[in-house]
Parts: sequence; structure tokens; C-alpha cells
Amino acid sequence: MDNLILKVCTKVLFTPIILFGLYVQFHGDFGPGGGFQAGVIVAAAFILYAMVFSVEDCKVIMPPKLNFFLLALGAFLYGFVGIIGLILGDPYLSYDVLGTTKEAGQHIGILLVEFGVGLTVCNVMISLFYSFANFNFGKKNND
Amino acid sequence: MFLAVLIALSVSFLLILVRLIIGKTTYDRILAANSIGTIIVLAISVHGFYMGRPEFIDISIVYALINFIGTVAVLKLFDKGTLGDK
Amino acid sequence: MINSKSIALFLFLLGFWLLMSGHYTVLITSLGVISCLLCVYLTIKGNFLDNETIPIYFFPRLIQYTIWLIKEIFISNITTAKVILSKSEEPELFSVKATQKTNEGKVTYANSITLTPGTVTTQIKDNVFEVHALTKEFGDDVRGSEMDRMVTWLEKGK
Amino acid sequence: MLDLSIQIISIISFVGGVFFILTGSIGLIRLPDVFSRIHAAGMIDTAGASFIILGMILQSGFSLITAKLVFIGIFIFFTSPITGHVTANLARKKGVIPIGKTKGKTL
Repeated sequence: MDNLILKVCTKVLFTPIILFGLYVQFHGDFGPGGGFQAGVIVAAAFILYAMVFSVEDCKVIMPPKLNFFLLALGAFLYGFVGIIGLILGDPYLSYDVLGTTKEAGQHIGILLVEFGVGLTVCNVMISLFYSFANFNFGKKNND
Repeated sequence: MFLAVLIALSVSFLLILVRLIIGKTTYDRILAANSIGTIIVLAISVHGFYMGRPEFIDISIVYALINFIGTVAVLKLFDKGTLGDK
Repeated sequence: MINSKSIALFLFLLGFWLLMSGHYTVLITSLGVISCLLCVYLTIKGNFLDNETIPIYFFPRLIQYTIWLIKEIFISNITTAKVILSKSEEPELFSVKATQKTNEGKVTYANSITLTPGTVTTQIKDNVFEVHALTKEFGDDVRGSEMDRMVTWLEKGK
Repeated sequence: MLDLSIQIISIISFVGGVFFILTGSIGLIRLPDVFSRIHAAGMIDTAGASFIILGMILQSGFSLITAKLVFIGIFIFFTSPITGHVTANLARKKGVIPIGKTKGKTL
């Protein structure tokens, strides 16, 4: 959209939204939130940027190749944390063995798994937007 | 006290809903939807205090955010007919 | 890359994080610092870390301006409530000239006009604003250009 | 004593917020066209929201909740004029004609 106010204010709002998403990500075990919501909030910042400027501008910040790499990395992280437990002789996705004590292991395990979920959700949202953004809803351009 | 505020917010929600339904132009409807969003943001945090769980405030920040981005998306869709560049 | 703007943005974001967080363990706080660095890095990568993103020269006069703006908003809210309840609206549309030089100054002025109920900026073209006012008094307030002078004063900084 | 006066101020602030929100919604129904209704919506977003948030700040005492409430207030203050302006701009661009007189040259 060619609108001065929207452009300047999006620039101002971009970083606080991403930081809020990361806050929800890392405080998932203290309050409402977690990986899924955090991923959606971070993706919302990118989508806002892509809508107000253009998809090409957003691809400068988040190139499609990096997007796919991070998408796969998130899923890999999730599975990897699970398999560590399996190797060390516990069931799949058991966090107790990750730290020195049971508590610390739980904390680190939940943090890592949630981070994987957040990374995947965020990048799936962005790649969905990249794929469908230029879909025209049967309306002609009238400007 | 919080309950009274919640009831008043619901009354104004219903009043704005009337505007959302009778509409006339699309812009009226977008405006009414945006105002309903603000009312809901306030209602979520007041409800959090009413239930004695103020951590609901995180949710209302998220709601305010999604309300803004959703309004921008709908406006862009009406402007260009697409969310992308074309 | 490391200049006054990136440092100011980093400190602003770190303050935001510390006020939100409430859990000041080493792990969470270091994750917060990394998150803030990531945000600053994203602005540098997207090439939009400029005066519009973080207008540092606004800061010395920002508090005084905010207090003045809140007073204006309060007064015009009461007037708008009176107009709505007494059914005495006579809307009008006119254009005013803005004396700000930069984009961020113009946006601050336009947002201040819209934020005071009773007046809305409808279009911006270069430095001419088209404003819709609810009554003639609100229109006179904008045409009297007190707000314009305040924003230009804010824009000049120190 | 201090506690009681804080309670009273917070109740006054809630009443003020509710008054502005109800007036705004009445205005949203009663005013004649889109451009006038934006003023009523702006009233809900500024006075209504800030008074209710002020009331909650007084209720919560001084803690990190206060900071989060202030962030909600700042966020609403930041985004309300943007959506108002963009709606008005789009309505104007698509040729909705405002009721009332126009003074001088308009864009």
C-alpha cells in the first residue's frame, strides 16, 4: 500500500513485535504462551512488513532459501532432542537426562523442543504467505 | 466492580455489533470490527483481573497485535484485491 | 553498522524485554540479549535502520510533547462526547499546510491530528494534509496550527 | 486511608472509561457517515481504553503487570490513528463523498 503513515509506523513496530514473539517463546513455561503462539507472532511481523512494503522487500530480510533451511532445522531440533533421550536409555522425548539434575534437564529440554516448534511454525507461516500472497481474488486492479 | 465494567463492555459490544450488521459501506464494517477488537482487548484484561489471573494480559497484547495486522490485511485486500505486490 | 541508532534501538529493546520478563535468571536474560541483537540485526539486514525507524533527535523534547498531547486528547474527547450526545455535528473537509521537513515529523503530526478525536487526516500529499473535522470548532483548532508548531518544535530537537 | 483513596480514584477512572466507551458506541451508530464515525471510534480507542487501563493500573498496585498494562496502552495509542487514517484514506480514494461542506481546495 502506498501510504506514508503505514510505512513509517511499520518500520517502528517491526522490531518490538518480533521481540514480543521471542518473549512469548522463552517464557512459555511461566505463563500463557509457548512455541506455537510465538512462531505465529514472529511470522505476523514479517507478514505485516511484506504487506505494507512488498514481498520482494521481505525476501531481503528472510530469503526463501534461509526460510526452508530454518523450517527443516526446527523439525530436526525437535526430533534430535527426542532421540538424545532414546540414546541415553530413556523413552523418546524424555527430558530428565539432558541436565545435571532432573529439574534442569526438564527446563533445557522444554526450552529446546519449544524453540524447534516455534522455528518451524514461524517459517511455515512465512513460506505459506510467500506462496499465496500474489493470489488474486478475482478482483481487478483499479489504480 | 470488574463485573460491572465487563457488563458495560458487553453492552457497547452489542451496540457496535448493530453498526457492523447494518453497515452501509464496507469501511463502516471495517471500522466497527476494529472497535470491537479494542473492546475485546480491554475485556480480556479486565476479565483477567476479575478471575484473579493477571497473566491474561499477555493474551490481550497478542489480541491487540492481531487486531491491527488483521485490519491492515483487510484494508489492503480491499485496496488491491491481493495481499502481495501485483 | 554500530552507530548511535543501532545502540539506541538495542537499549530500547532491552528495556522492553526487562520490563516484560520478570524472570531475571542468567539463562533467560542472556536469551533476551541475544533476541535484542537479532532484532537489531534484522533491521540492518533489511536496510531500514534510519531516522524513521528510531528518530533519536525527538527524544529530548518527547516527554514534554507527550504531556501536551495527552492534555489535548483529553479536552477534545470531552468536546467530542458533548457533540455526539447533543447531536450538533456539522462535518467539514479542508486542507492545511504542514511545516515539517522530514517524513517522521509529518507522520507524527498526522498521527497527532488523528489521535485527537474530532479531527482525522484523510490524505497526505507532499506537505499538504487533507483533514476531516467533526465540527467547525475542531477545524478552527487545526487551522490555528498550534499542533503544527508543537510538532515542528519537537522535530527540531536540541 | 491511602488505600481507600486509590480505590475511589480507580472506580472514578472505570466510570469515566465506561462513559467514553458507551458514548463512542452510540456515536458509531448515530453519526451520519464513515468519516464522522471514525471520530467516535477514535474516542473509544483513546479515552475509553486509557481510562480503563488507568483504573486497572491503580488496582494492580506497582508491579510488572503495570508495565504490561502501559505497553497495551502505548500499543493502542500507536495503532489506533494508523487504522483510522488508513480507513479514511481508502474510503476517500475509492470515492466515498463526505457529508457536509468542503472548504477551499481539497486533494
